[in-house]
Amino acid sequence: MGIDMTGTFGADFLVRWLAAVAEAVDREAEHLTELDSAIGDADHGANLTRGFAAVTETLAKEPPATPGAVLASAGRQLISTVGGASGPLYGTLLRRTGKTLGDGDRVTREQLAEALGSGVAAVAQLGGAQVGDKTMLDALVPAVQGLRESFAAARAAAEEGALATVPLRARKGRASYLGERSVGHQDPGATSSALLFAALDETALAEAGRTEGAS
Amino acid sequence: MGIDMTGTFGADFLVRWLAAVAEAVDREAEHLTELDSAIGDADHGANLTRGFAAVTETLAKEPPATPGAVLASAGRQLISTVGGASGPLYGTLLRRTGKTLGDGDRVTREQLAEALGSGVAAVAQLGGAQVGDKTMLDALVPAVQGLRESFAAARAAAEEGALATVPLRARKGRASYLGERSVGHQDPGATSSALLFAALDETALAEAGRTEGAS
Amino acid sequence: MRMLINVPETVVADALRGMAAAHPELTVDVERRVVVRRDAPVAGKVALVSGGGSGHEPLHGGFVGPGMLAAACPGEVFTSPVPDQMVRAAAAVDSGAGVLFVVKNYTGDVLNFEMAAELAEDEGIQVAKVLVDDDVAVKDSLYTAGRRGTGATLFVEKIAGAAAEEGAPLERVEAIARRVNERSRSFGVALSACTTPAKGSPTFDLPAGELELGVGIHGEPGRERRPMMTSREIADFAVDAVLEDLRPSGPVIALVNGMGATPLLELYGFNAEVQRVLGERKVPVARTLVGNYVTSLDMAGCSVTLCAVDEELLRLWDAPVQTAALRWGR
Amino acid sequence: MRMLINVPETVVADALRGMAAAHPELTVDVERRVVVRRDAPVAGKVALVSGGGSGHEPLHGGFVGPGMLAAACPGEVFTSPVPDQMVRAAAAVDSGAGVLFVVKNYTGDVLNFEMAAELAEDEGIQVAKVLVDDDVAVKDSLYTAGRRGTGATLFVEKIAGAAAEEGAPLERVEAIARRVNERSRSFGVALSACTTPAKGSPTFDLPAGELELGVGIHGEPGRERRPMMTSREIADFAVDAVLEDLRPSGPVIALVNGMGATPLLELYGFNAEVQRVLGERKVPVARTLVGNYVTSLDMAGCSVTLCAVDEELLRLWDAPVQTAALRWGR
Ligand SMILES: Nc1ncnc2c1ncn2[C@@H]1O[C@H](COP(=O)(O)OP(=O)(O)O)[C@@H](O)[C@H]1O
Ligand SMILES: Nc1ncnc2c1ncn2[C@@H]1O[C@H](COP(=O)(O)OP(=O)(O)O)[C@@H](O)[C@H]1O
Ligand SMILES: [Mg+2]
Ligand SMILES: [Mg+2]
Ligand SMILES: [Mg+2]
Ligand SMILES: [Mg+2]
Repeated sequence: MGIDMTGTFGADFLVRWLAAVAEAVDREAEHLTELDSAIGDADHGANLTRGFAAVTETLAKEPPATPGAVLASAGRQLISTVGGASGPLYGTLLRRTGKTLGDGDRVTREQLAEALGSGVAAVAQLGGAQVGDKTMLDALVPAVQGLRESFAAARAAAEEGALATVPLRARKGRASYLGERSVGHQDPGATSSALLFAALDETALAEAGRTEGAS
Repeated sequence: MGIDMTGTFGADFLVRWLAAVAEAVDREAEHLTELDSAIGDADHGANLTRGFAAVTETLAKEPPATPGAVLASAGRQLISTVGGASGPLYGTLLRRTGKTLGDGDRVTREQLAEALGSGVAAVAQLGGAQVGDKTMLDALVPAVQGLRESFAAARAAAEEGALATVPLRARKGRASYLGERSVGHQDPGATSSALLFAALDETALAEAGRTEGAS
Repeated sequence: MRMLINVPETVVADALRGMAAAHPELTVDVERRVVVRRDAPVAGKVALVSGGGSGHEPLHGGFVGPGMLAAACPGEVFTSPVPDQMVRAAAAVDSGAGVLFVVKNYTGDVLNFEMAAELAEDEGIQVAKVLVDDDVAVKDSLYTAGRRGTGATLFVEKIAGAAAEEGAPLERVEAIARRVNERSRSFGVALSACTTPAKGSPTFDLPAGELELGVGIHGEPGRERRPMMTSREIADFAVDAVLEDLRPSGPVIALVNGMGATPLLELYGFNAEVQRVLGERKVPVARTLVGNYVTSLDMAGCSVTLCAVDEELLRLWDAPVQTAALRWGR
Repeated sequence: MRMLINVPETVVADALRGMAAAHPELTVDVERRVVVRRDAPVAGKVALVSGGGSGHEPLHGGFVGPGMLAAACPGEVFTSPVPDQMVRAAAAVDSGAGVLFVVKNYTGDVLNFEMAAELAEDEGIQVAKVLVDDDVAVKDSLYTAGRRGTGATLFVEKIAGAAAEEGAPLERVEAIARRVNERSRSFGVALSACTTPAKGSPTFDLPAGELELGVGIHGEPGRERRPMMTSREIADFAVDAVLEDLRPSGPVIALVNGMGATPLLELYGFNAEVQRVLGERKVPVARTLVGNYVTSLDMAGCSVTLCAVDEELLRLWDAPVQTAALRWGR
């Protein structure tokens, strides 16, 4: 279980990641909604809290056997419970990532990065956005790059990408109606994407502690 | 014309009275509305301004020949333009007073007092209120009594009657829904009735000046 | 002020012009302020005429049409119309079968309709009147102008209007209207005050986070003011206030009415609670109407009106109606 | 907060329960959030399905019924519904003749309906989609998510719904829906912000005495903010903004829509001004609809939508419709 000596991890690791995400979006819900209130419609926090609560509930009830199945299940849950723009986008991200992972029992960080790359590509295709449009992609794209290196690098890159949305003018989603007035605000979706990778890094760190403790 | 040496007056005096009333309710409109806002629906000022403007306009266009006709015309105008509770009540007051005056060319103060008495009785019958119910009757009834004595006495009695409504609990009209909470506020209708008799006194004073000047 | 108006003085005339443009099936006399169904007078049929202060739309103009009112007379905002309007309306719609005045129990409306009835009768029109006084928030009617007329007006106008449309004679239409009023009770709640164009500021002070239980449709004060309550608690209070007075032994029609600024989403949610209480109190609900029908300008809030129907009243309720605001059947 | 609710979390479910109680002619699945006309699927007929965030009532649930929508899917307040709702709705109403999704152009709605269409097709349902994007306040659609869908949704649902009711095949119903959208434009104005239950405070700051020209139906910002204008000035601005983009060569249908908290009295008055401008611009008005149809919770304000109709579209507009919020004919 956990990250083993060869650096691979199984379904339980991903379940713990998603639990950590659920905790993070719940904790940060008000902040996310505040950001969405400035350039959107003030529901991003509520949307993700609802979605990830459903994700963890389902994972607890019907625990999938493989990493790919965990992410595919989570993606389906997000699609089925979130609505709005972020539901299909995050849902597609996880579902596609899960599908790309296939049905192996364990995966490496590099494999996860690879699969997330295809997930992010699917998000870009579905939403028609590209980096610089002030969306979640501004955090997701660099994060996946970073993940090729390390969990910590992914986290840092996501965080940086989210912050980098501040001076941008939104071209997609609800914030785009603001035109110039969207400048100066951090994108809520990019911010929640950063939470995803922060949670991933923390899960990995806890895992390392665990593994050491166990070894 | 005016009040002659024998103390009688003609149609023109009543026209000047009603013009003075129109001026007074216009000037005091905000105050009347404020009072009506506290225990009613904030329209007494607008109601009377609308009504007496119509009265003076009609009297100018079609000047009646007798005092009785002036008041009857004014009453009809009020009924046709005011609406609300005060329209039919003030309208009836003037119409009945005019009818009681009959078609004499000139009337005395005593005759006017007598006729106003029948007008006030009609108001009481129409509205089903009595003195002490915190309505215009609380000013009208003592004013008519006072008018038997002098214009100044009528004015003072009306003013006093209006002030005396403050501690009363309303039993008629919109203010009655307030129950105990109507206590402590002056009745808007009693206040406008006081304006009527203040204007009457002033018209008589101006008239006296006129008559002296002319004699 | 956040009003969509030109100047307060022309609000009613402007609205009538806009209504005329939107509803070719109505004859709107903007100058004289009378709204008449296009095909009036309808031979052999009793005609219902109502009216009152403006600001309660769609009441009454929105209820003019086959199966309901023959004509409506809008007064200034929150001010009863004048007798001239009512007489003109009566003359326009009377087919010889007589006219029923539907009058909400406010001093102004009562007095003006009373004068109008006399004048219309002088003109040879047979007139009957029904007074609507359903608001149970006014408790000691002996010491007041009596219960106010609110939501039951819709029931009276719809049901008596259907009887008139069927060809019932004046006494019968009047008797039915009276029966509907006797069997109807309302209770209203304000979550905010309303603002009249003339005044330009709220007609009463209602601090955010408080509500006025038993408010009237012009913002008249109610029974008590309380800290904010849930939809569930408000439904309990309002329905029980109505039932205490009405004590229906059979089915009711329920009107769950919005005061104007409460979203339909919330009104439907409130209706769920109203139905729950009625279920708990074992009162069967034959029909339910949810929407903004008897409003108070931009007031937030709601009212509940129940009418204890018998078979005839329910049949007349279900009869076709074709007005701007209420339409079904045929 | 002056809301008539229990807790923000149950607002949509509560409203659906209340809607179910008030409308026996609808099948309301409260759990799964689907509102379906009772007699669906109707053999041989195309079915229209729409949906979107709640808070715009009566849109869309109030437009379910013969002659308009076969089903509606309400999302959370101002949040697009999820694909599961749409797939379930499609499955419930498809008679084999296919389903048309009517989608307002917001990223969330577009993406969720897109996923739903794929899933429904996987289940063997033939699905077509029409995107409604009529809001001319969004100018440079190249750099944005594109024009928002607002008032024209009512026109698309009514007119395409009539075509479906007549038995037109899917491609034809879709083509008509597209034509209605292409010939419709809207412009909205906010006199106050709105408050979502979840947030509990206004979604944007609009100081008293200012208005937002070109506001979206979720309180999205518009073209500019100005000091308060008269009804006359607002009508000039809104109608001209629409006409500049639409340039109709023939008659139009006009929707003079309330955002929720603006009294009907004011809306009718505003309609008088809208009709005046259209007259001045020599645009003949074939039909006018005035009321609260595409709302934004408790926002005060209004919008104007014009649809440049041809003979066929006008005939379909006039065709019978029997829904909670829109009813005529038959
Ligand atoms: N076309 C798009 N592509 C990628 N991300 C998008 C797109 N549109 C919106 N988003 C992201 O979704 C976030 C908003 O999500 P959320 O508030 O939950 O949905 P909604 O905008 O429907 O209310 C934005 O901050 C942005 O990051
Ligand atoms: N039944 C009544 N008898 C006598 N006067 C009355 C009666 N009801 C109301 N009034 C008077 O009318 C006044 C209110 O007039 P107004 O505000 O113009 O009408 P409304 O109450 O219809 O808005 C009250 O202040 C009171 O003096
Ligand atoms: Mg959002
Ligand atoms: Mg008053
Ligand atoms: Mg009044
Ligand atoms: Mg949203």
